[in-house]
Parts: sequence; structure tokens; C-alpha cells
Amino acid sequence: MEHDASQPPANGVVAAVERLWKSYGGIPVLKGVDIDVQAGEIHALVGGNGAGKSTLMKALTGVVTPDAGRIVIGGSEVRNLNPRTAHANAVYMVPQEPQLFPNLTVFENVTLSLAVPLSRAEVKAAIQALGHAIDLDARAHELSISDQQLIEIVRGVLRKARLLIVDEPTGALTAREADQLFERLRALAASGVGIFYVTHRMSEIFALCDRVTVLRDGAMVLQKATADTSVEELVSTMVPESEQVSREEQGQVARAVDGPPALSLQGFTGQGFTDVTLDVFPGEVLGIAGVVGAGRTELAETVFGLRPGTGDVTLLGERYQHRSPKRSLTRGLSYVAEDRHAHGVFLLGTITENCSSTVLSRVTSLGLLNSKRERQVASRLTTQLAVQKGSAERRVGNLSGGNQQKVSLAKSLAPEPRVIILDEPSRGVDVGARADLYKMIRELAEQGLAVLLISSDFEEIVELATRVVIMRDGRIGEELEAEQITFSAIRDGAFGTRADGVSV
Amino acid sequence: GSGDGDNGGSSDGGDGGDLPQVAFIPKLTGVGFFEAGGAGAEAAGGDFGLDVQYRGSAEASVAKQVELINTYTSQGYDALIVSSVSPDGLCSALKKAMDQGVVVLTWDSDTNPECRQFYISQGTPDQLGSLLVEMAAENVPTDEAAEVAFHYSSPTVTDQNQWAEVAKGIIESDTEWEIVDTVFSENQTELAVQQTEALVNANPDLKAIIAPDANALPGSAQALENLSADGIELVGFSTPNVMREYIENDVLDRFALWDVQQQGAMSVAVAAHLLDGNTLNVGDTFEAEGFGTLEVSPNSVQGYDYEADGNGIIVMPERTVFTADNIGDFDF
Amino acid sequence: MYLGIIAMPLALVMITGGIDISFGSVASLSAIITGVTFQAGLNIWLAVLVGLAAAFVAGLVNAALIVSTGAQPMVITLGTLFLFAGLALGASGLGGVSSFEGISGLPPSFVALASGKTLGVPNMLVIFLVVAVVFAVLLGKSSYGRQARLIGANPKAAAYAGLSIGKVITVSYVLTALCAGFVGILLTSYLSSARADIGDALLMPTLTLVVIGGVSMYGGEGSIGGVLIATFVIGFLQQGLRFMGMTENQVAVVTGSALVVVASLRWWSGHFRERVKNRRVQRAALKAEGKSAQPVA
Amino acid sequence: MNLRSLLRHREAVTVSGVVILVLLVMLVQPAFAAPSNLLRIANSTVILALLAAGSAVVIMTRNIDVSVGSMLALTGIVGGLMLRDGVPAVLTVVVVLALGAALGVVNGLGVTYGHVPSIVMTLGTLGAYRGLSFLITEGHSIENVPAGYKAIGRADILGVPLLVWLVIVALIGIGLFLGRTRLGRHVYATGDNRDGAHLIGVRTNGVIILAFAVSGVCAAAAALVFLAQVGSISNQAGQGIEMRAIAAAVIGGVALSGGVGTVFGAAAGAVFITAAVSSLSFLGIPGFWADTVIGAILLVALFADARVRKALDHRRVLDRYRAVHEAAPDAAENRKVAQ
Ligand SMILES: Nc1ncnc2c1ncn2[C@@H]1O[C@H](COP(=O)(O)OP(=O)(O)OP(=O)(O)O)[C@@H](O)[C@H]1O
Ligand SMILES: Nc1ncnc2c1ncn2[C@@H]1O[C@H](COP(=O)(O)OP(=O)(O)OP(=O)(O)O)[C@@H](O)[C@H]1O
Ligand SMILES: [Mg+2]
Ligand SMILES: [Mg+2]
Repeated sequence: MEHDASQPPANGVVAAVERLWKSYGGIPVLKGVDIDVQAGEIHALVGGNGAGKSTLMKALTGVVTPDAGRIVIGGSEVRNLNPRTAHANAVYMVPQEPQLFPNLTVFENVTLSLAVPLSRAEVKAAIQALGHAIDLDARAHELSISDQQLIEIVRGVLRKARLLIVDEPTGALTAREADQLFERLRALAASGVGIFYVTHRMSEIFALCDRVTVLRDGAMVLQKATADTSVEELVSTMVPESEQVSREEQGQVARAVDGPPALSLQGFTGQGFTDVTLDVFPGEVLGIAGVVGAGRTELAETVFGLRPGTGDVTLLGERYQHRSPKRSLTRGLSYVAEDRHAHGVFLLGTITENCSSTVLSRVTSLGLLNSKRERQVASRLTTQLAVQKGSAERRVGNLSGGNQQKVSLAKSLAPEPRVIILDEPSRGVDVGARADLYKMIRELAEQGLAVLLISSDFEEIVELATRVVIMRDGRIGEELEAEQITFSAIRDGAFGTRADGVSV
Repeated sequence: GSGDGDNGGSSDGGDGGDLPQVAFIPKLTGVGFFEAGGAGAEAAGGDFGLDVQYRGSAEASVAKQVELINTYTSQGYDALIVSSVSPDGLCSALKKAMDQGVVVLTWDSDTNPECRQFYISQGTPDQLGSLLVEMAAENVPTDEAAEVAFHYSSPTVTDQNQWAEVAKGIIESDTEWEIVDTVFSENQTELAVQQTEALVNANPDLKAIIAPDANALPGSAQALENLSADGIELVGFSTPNVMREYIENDVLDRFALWDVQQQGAMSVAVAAHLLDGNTLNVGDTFEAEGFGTLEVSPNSVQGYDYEADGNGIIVMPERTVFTADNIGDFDF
Repeated sequence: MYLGIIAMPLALVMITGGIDISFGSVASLSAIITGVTFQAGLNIWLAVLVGLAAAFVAGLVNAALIVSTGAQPMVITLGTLFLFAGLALGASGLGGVSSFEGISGLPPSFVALASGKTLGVPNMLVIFLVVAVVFAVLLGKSSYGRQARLIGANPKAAAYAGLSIGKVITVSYVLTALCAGFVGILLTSYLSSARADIGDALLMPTLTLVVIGGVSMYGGEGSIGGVLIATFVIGFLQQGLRFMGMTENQVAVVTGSALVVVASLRWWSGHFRERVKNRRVQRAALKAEGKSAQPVA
Repeated sequence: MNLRSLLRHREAVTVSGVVILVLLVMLVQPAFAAPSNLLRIANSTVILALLAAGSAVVIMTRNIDVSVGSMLALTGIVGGLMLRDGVPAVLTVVVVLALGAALGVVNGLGVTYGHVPSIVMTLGTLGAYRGLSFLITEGHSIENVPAGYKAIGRADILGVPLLVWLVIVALIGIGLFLGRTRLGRHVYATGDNRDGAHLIGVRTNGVIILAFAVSGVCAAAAALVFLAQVGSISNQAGQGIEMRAIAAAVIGGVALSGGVGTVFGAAAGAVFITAAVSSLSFLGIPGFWADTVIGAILLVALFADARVRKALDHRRVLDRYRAVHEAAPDAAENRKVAQ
């Protein structure tokens, strides 16, 4: 039984949790949290990686069973909540990692979660309203991770929910799609839906949300109306003083232009991109901007040796033909994959096993693993990247999303590459860690690495890149340097609006 | 007490009271043929004052039989009576048992002669192989060209292959028949039905199917019934209870078997004789209650060269051909 | 023991996310080829080498088909299960033996391989423990074992991490075939007869050991220790039940049920332990705050 | 439908495999393609097809059922005993099917609430159910199924055996259930991504229990067919058939990793296996070489299938990218308008 979202309940509170406890293996993750959401309210939930946001939201939808505490939905306590009873109570969550059915079509993926059948046209319209057209008959496993995320969101907004939870929806979306999503969420809120919005992007909190709650180490440390707070306050409550890193100046690393490029592509063509020519020099961060589907991931994967491609590749002065991931890694080229669950990490493996997976030959003597050396590699990287404290023997599958991303990075840094391609590196990384990450990327460049940064987060490109090329529909468009690198310039280039003289 | 007690191995191991313990082991359980033999053996146990236990595994495999033999040997059984799935596969286990003073006999399907004391045979390969051809020849004239096929359990099973080889030899030398195919159904009834159906469809001129296997024969009969194929003569070996309705429905005219219950009982009688401290050698005769006089034949009747004291073959006196006229007299 | 020797490399294959159901046929093939070459006049130990070489080739065939077609290992090895079993029969026929007779007359030194004792310890136990140690080190301590586990955990991520997937998978199937061939030869020694159907009954019991040993059907999880324990526990359990005078069928019912109950208890006990632990931390934390616990739901 | 989109349907590939096989054997022995022989093959496939369909439903939920052979034996023995002792056929059928469902539910309960991996659970019941059937029969096979019941095995409608019709109807029923009903789609969803299915409110435990129950019912139906076609049953019936059933499902395009496939594919896989086995008699290959030839046929078929599939996938990826890039100018238009 679905509740009609258009009728706000008499009580303003749509849902609330009281004194909620949850531990994993004797480690508390939620320590007696109280939180609620009002009808028509968009309530931001923020906190560092591993603070417990996703766990809290999962408890509210019955995905995880709390150890103790009350869950109140629509004014009455619900016991033994599971996703089905949550749905019956009109609660729905868009999860942090897409949970689509890889072998079902897009259409089935959307409609299966709905109680009322929808026509193809309606589904198509709903998808287009939030982004671009996606083939309804494509199987979900054929979609890029961003398209998968989009489908997840579509499922959420089509659902006639009274409480909608969106867990970091914009991680894989570009600014435009995010804007469209915000409009949609505002409309839903206006019709009386209560929304929990989990995010790491400060700007979104202030642009979209009415109230904000900060979680730290499983406890609530701040709850205020957004109007009454500031980015500074949020950041300082999220990240304990001692761990805060001063935000770097906008000053970008000067690149050592003289000398040959570390990576050079000439007339490079493959699946999804055509005739790409570009150079990356040691010491620079070359941003590749573009919208979802521009073909940047394909370009990176082809260079790395995962897909076939034609054209010349020169790596560190030598021609690089017959590419394979293994050769790339031994020759000094690393790639941080975009889809961390599918490609980036081994969820069943421990942190240590993940970190050493790219350098197994270096921690092996006579065919046997040297576990001491292996642990050294892992601890150096986890310290450098500030991966969540605790045992290095934890399964990566049990880490929070942001920490998984850090492990994915650590894995690629382990072989001490000379050229590194980062594909959406900061997806799901919290503010504090993001500052760390940015600092680290700059340091890597300073140490002489050539960094190729693929990002759909234009602010990130502006902040990090020393040079930017824009990719559209599989081709390299314009190139921006130094002062030319501005948010609007990139956006115009990526969406192709500049050429028509349409200003944005 | 134990029979060849010179090694002083086992008196009364296990918990079987004071009666000597005898394990009667089939190739596999769950097949009417072996069950009947087991029933005959267990019943005879009472007559001869032995604790006879029918024990086997559900699948016919060398490894399982070896496991069983080793288990019973170490439990101190006094005699083992085995229908072997392999002529030499059980040898080391059986020899170990004999070394410990256990009486080792085979029934139905033999091992190599040096691995047992006596084999209680339902008939020599020559007897059984020619019986198969004789039965087929009742309805298919031997002096006319005719297509015949064989159908039994598997290319690796000993006794059936021996009979089939003898039969094939006779067919080649004494008849105008042509053997068009030999198919195997691996002890699976539904496969037996399907194999015969395919066989019949593939060979429209087929005149006879020879199925010396307790599973292949009823399967073939069912297939002929399913196909309503009248012109094909079916003969083979199986138990009367299984075949009764096919004989009654006139799907086949005759098939043969020895009285397997009697074979089980006779094996137990031989075991009892040996456990009483008697010795037997080739040419000896002895009185067994209910069986009259039994004679020990040399291993050569089964085609072996091996000769030794206390070693030989005891062939059952008779085999039965079942027809509509006499099948009512049997119940096993 | 015999089962255990194949169960360990099979565990390896399953940890890479594959499966091999053809090993019984490989055991038969290797046994019969050893027998046939021995009968042709070769020294028995050279014949054993030829038998193992046949197993090696069989493993390569499995691996090559699986890696090159990308088809599901279960069906590929089902195909080779038939193929190798048929070839084993054929080889015995070509060797001039009727397939149902088997090849005997093997020298005593060879027969002693499986049934003899060294320093009072049964050879089989020695062989089994050596194989167990080799595989425990291989899977637990070597780079190869790590790669196998990572590939099973996530083959795509393994490709992104530059692991040589084809090579690792090939090695795992070849090892399985080699061990199967070795077991075929050991069984030949044990039964002192080389037969074409020697490996027929190995499949299900071996698979049982592997999955009871905690190896996941979907790859990435499992250990040699688990398989080792399963080998001994199941071996002793069945032997014990038989000793108690149960028939084979009663043994089957009891082992089958025990298997299920133990597997279920393994999960539930872990679950309860976790809950108790979590309750305890929660109480401690609450006490530290000076409040009393209020367990709900 | 053009050839390529036809080939994309895995069932179609399996059916073409069967057709090619029949044509090839026909070149050697025209009698193989005679309608009577084809019908015979169909009739012989019935048992395997039912078991393959049941296995397929379980595999779709990313589980596996290796106990189908034992369930066949146990339900068949109960059915055989009832028929032999004069229980009306209709009542027997109902009881046997219900027993099959119950045995399947036991498997399902163990897998879901018992948290036993399905392979372990069904390996356990593989032994246990077969042991039980032995204990019931004490090893004797059950003969003398009434002729009236066996007549079902020989009855035909329009020349096609009745049992083949019944199985086709059953397959269509299961196929429609899986493909067209909400619960059926939930079966696929559960196998494809159990967490995801749980998240959108699918009763994944219920779905898995249901799948095992379907497999049990299919095994019971196969047992009823067995009784009609074979006329007797022993506790050995169906030994080792589980692997063939799973293989048939996989050949028919059911992925062991779950979420993919149809019962028609599984049935087509069963036909392929049966046709391959029975082609041997027609090719004049002695039974001695049967295993070798079957293995070779299977491997050649898999190899060819893999090649075709690879080529198709490659084409499809290229098509997709072409479509994306051709649509691109359009998409850019839309974006501008949306500004
Ligand atoms: N299944 C699990 N088993 C063990 N620990 C877990 C499990 N799931 C989550 N955790 C732990 O619980 C903590 C909270 O995780 P959660 O996913 O809620 O964080 P989060 O706030 O969503 O972080 P992020 O912003 O990175 O997504 C983390 O320390 C994580 O490692
Ligand atoms: N395996 C695949 N098979 C077919 N099409 C694919 C596959 N992977 C991606 N695509 C399609 O190719 C197009 C480009 O892919 P992709 O989204 O990776 O580009 P991108 O520029 O890297 O975008 P972003 O990194 O912002 O997600 C998309 O339309 C996507 O749906
Ligand atoms: Mg999270
Ligand atoms: Mg991308």
C-alpha cells in the first residue's frame, strides 16, 4: 500500500529515529543518534567518510537492523523494519552505490521498483527530465556508472514516497544534471515529501537544503537551519580541529614545460573517441573536462591497455604499442578507475591486499609473499591518503564509500607511477579528505609526475588543473591555459554553448 | 570361531553376538537382482548359524567396495562374499582380508582367482554366452542374414562383457547374423529405454536385441512396448518379477536367469562349510543342506590359468529360462 | 585422502571463480595411459611420467578452452569430462586390453606407493600431507595464490590491476589435472590395476569436500585449511558411522543432514556472537555516559 | 527480426544448434530426421527437459540445485508405491507434486533462513533424499505400475506424444510466469542483484524458496513421466542426472551467475543433449566411443557459440558508440533548448 505523497501527514514529522545504535563487529558506527525530517523539508546529512551517514539511512529503510533504538515513521513506531515494510510506509532510498540489476533492461530496472506500472514513454520522459536520453532496452551493466546513478535517482523520484533518501546522488553527475535534480527535489519537497540529502558538497547544502545535520564518528555534533550556519562552521564540526588541513591557496603548480612530454597521444582513435592528440608533461595536472558520455573514460582505458585502439602512444619517451594494464603499470602508467566497485577495488579483499595488488611482484621473493614488505607498502599508502584508522586487515567491502575510493587510489599509487590518470578521483570523498587529496595531487605533480585528471566536477578542474582540454562527443575540443581556466569557460566548452554565442 | 584360523586373526569381532559375522556385498544396492541375492543369503544365514549382513553402496564403484571390504575386515568379520565390480580392483583389499584369516568368496561377478578362495558362479561365460544365442535363435533362424544388437550396462563391467564376447564369437562363427551395434545404459533405467528406442529407429531391419543386464532388459522391453515394435526378438538376463508383465504382454518370449536367491544361499552354505574348519580343493564334493552335492571345479572353467590349493569355482547346477509357461512359479 | 588430494587444487580453481568437473575423467585417463605404456614395455616409473604428462595436457586443454572461449567453465569441463572419459576407454582399447579387464601385473614397488608405509607412516598420509602443505603455502603465502584469490574476488578489478588472469587460471586448471592424474595413478597402485573407469565416482564427494571446506562457488573465498579439515572430518564421520554398523544409505542420510546443519550453525553462531559483542559495546558506551541501557526492538 | 537480433536470443542459438546437429546427422542417416524419430527424441527429452527447467529457475536466482535427481527418485518411489497399491492416478499426481514442492521448500528454507550455501544444502539433500528413498524401498525397485497409467506414456495427440504436449504447456506456464508476472520478474531481479532486490522491497527469501519449490515440482513431474515411460522405478533412478540437467540449462543460455536465461532455453539445451546422444546410433558410432563423441560435439558447439557471441558483442559495442555519436548533435540541441 502506497501512501499518497500529496497529502502531508497531520504531524509535521515524516520520520524520525531515536537513540539509534548500530555496531559492526563490536565497533560502534552509530552511537545513539536522534534525527528527524519534516514534511516538505530537505534535510542535509553531512559528515566525514565513515561517519555513519549511509548506515543511518540504511537503518531508516530497513536495510540494516539497528542494535537498539526506535524508528518512527508517520508518527508511529515501526518494529522489525525491512525494505518492504519501509516501502509500505512510503520510505524510499536512492543508495550511494547504484544497486541496479545488471542483466535487466533500463526499463525493467525502473519499473520493477514501482508499485504502479508506468508506460515506456513516461519512463523515458522521467529519465530525460533529469539528464539525457538513455536507451530503455539497454541492459544496466552496459551503462556507465554515471548513467547507472541517474537510473537510480529516476527510480527514487518516480516512487511515490513520503520520505525520500538520496545518498550522495551527485557524485557521478555533472553540474547540469545536478541542477535538474535539484529542481525536481524542490518540487517534491513542495508537494510535502520529506527528503534526507546526504552529500559532501558544501555548495549543495546551501543551495538546496533547509536544515543540516553533521555526523561525526556516529554521533550528531550539529543540527541547524542552513540559514543559521556557514561552510566554515560545518567543516570545523565535521573534521576535528587537529585533523584539519589548511586549504591550499588557489596557486597552481608551475609545470616544467621544457623537456619531452611524459605521455603523448597522436591521432589516437578507439571505441568512443576519435583522433585524439594530446601531450601531458611531467609536473603538470592536465584536466580533461567534459560531460558524462564524452568518451573520456574510454580514452583513459584505451591508453591504459584495457581496450583496443589505434594511433601512436609515446610513454616516457618510448613508443608504447601492445598495451596492457600490466605493461602500463611496469612502465610507469597508472589508472584510477571511475567505477570503484566494479573496477577499482576488491571488495572481498583486505586493505593490505588491495594496496599490494598492483605491486605483487615487488613484495614477492621466490614466489612467496613477504608479508612484512606488503604491510609496509600498505601502511605507507594508507597513512599518506588518510584512509580510515583501524586494522589494515579489514575487508574493503566493509569500509565507507569514501574510504573505498581512497583504497582505489592507494592501489594505483603503489607502483610509484610517473604518469597517473585519475578518473573522477574525488567521488564520494569527504571535504577534509578532499583537501588532503587535492594537496596530494599537487604534491605528486610537484614531484614530477604527469597527472591526467578526468573530472565531471568543473570546480575540481578549476582548482587543480594547470591546463585543461575539453572533450566532447569523443573528440578533443579547445584547450584552456592559466587564467582561461574558469568554471564558465569549461562549462561552455563542455556543453558546446560558446560556439552558438549563447551565454549561460 | 574363524575358519582358516592359522593366523588367529579374528574370533568374533564387532557386536554380532556369538554367531560368526558374514558380509554379503553386492555390486550396488537398489537393484532387484542383488536385493534378491541378499535376501537369499540373509535367510540362509539362519539355517547355517551365521550372522549374514547384506551391505553395499548405492553406486557401483571400485573405491566404495574397497572401502567396505576394508571396514569389515578391520571390524573382524569372519567371511566376505563379494560381487566384484572389478576383476582386479579389489585384489589388495581382499588379499589383506585373507591374510587376516577371513574367508573370501565371490558370487555373481568374480575377481581374479588369486584374490579369493572360491567363486560361486551362476554359470561359466561359455554356458551363459551360448544360452543368450540359443534363446535368440529360438525365433531368429541362424542360417538367414539378420541384424542383431547388444545392450548392457557398460564397456567396463566384467561378467556381461565376457558373456557378450562369447555370444559374439558364436554369432560370428555359427550364424549368418550381423552385429550392428552395442549400446550401453550405465545402469540407468530411463537411459535404457531411450537407448533401445534410438537403436530401433536407427536400425529399421533389426531382428534381435540381446540384453544380458538386469536393467537393460526391462528398459528394452519397455521401449519395444512404447514403440509397439513387434518384429524384434528380445532376450537377455533379468529377474522374473521385473519381467513378468512384459512376458504377459507378449513383448518378449523368453529370458533367462539363475535363481539368484539360491545363489546367495549357496554362497552362504560354502562359507559355512569353510568356517566349520573344512577345506576344499578342486575336484572335492561336499553335501550342502538343500543343495545336494556341490563340486569344486578348476578355475579353468572360467578361463583362468591360476591353480592353487583351496581355490576354485563352484558352479550353480542349473539356470532357468523363463517363459509365459513357467514364470508364474517364481517370485524374486 | 584421494579425494583430498584433488580437493585442494579444485579449491584453487573455485577460488579463481571457475570450476572443474572433468577431474574424474582425467584421473581415469592418466591411470589407463600409465597402464598401457607400462604394458607396452616401458619402465613403470617412466609410464607414470607419461600418465602425468597426459594429465598435464588434459589440464592445458581445459584451460585453453576456458580462457579462449570465455564460456562457463562448468559446461566446458562437462564436455571434457565426456571427452577424457571416452579417450580413456579408447586408450585401453588401443592398448589391446579389453576395457573391462584392466591392466594388472604391476610391479610390487609401484603397488607399495599407495599401500606401503614409510617409517611406519602410511605412504598415503605422507603424500596427502605433502600435497596439503604445498597447496597451503601456494594459496596462503605465494603471489600466485594471492592473484588467484583477487581474480576470483573481482576479475574486472584484477584486469585493471594488471594481473595476468589467463596465466593464473591456466595454472589452476593444470594443477587440478595434474593432481587428478596423480590420484588416478595412486588409485591404480592401490588397486594394483589400471582401469578406464577408476575416476568415475570422484566428482560429487570431492566437490562436497571443497564446498564444506568453505570455498565459495563464486570465487574469492576459501582456504586450504578448511578443505583439509573437511577431508578429515568427513572421512572420520563416515568411517565412524559405518563402524557403528550403519548401512551406506543410513550413512548418506546422516552425512547429508550433518552437512546442512553444520553449515547453518556456522552462520548462526557467527551472527549471535556479533550481536552479543555489539550489545556489550553499546552497554559500555552508555554506562560511560552515565545512562542506563534501554534495549528496544 | 533479422538474423543478428535472432542470434542474440540465446535460446535461438541453442535451437539452431539442434537444427544443425539434426541436419548433419541426416546427411549420414536420413532416417534420423524422420518425424517419428524426431518425436521419439522429443519424448526421450521430456524428463531431462523438466529437470533442466527446474534447475534453470533455481540458477536464475543465483543458486544451484544438485538434488533434482534424488528428488526424482524419492517422489517417484512414493508415486510408484501409491499407483501400485491402487491409489487413483489423479490423487497420486497431486500428492507427488505436493511432495516435490515440499522437498524443494526444505532446500529453500535451508538456503534462506538456514544461511547454508545452496550447493552445500543441495549436496546434503542429494545424499539425504536418496538415502530416504532407499530406506523406503529397502532397496527393492517398484514394479507393476498399472498399465492404465503407463498408457499415458504412449498416448498421443495429433501424432505428438501426450507427455510432450504436457511438458510444452508446463514450460509455457513457467515461462509466462517468469517473463510476464511481477513475481516472475522478481526471480530474475533476485538472481541479478540480491541486495538490490532486497532494497526495492522484493521478498528475496520468498523468491528463493519459491524457485526451489518449482525445481522440486519439476523433479516430481519428471518422476511422474518416469513412471509412465519406464513403468518401474528404483531408488537409483535419476542418479547423476543433476549434472546433465544443469548442463542443459547452461547450454540453453542460463548463466550460473544468476539473473539470465529462460526455461525454453534450458529445455532446448536438454533437446540438444538428447539429440546428440541418440545421434550416435544413427552415425554408426559404437557405444564404446559414445563419451568421446558426445564430449567432442559439446565442445565444438560451445566453441562455435563463443565465437559467434564474441563477434556479435563486438558489433553491438560498435553500434552503440556509433548511435551515441550520431545522436550527439541532437542531444546538444536539446541541451541548448533546455537552457
Ligand atoms: N557491512 C559492514 N561491516 C562492517 N563495517 C561496516 C559495514 N558497513 C559499514 N561499516 C563501517 O561503518 C562505518 C560507517 O559507514 P558509512 O557507510 O555509514 O559511512 P558514510 O558516512 O556513509 O561514509 P561515506 O561518506 O564515505 O559514504 C564505517 O566505518 C564503515 O567502515
Ligand atoms: N561497455 C559499454 N558498452 C557499450 N556502451 C558503453 C559502455 N560503456 C559506456 N558506454 C557508453 O559510452 C558512452 C560514453 O561513456 P562514458 O560515460 O564512460 O564517457 P565519459 O566521458 O568517461 O563520461 P564520464 O566519465 O563523465 O562518465 C556513454 O553513452 C555510455 O553509455
Ligand atoms: Mg556513505
Ligand atoms: Mg567516465
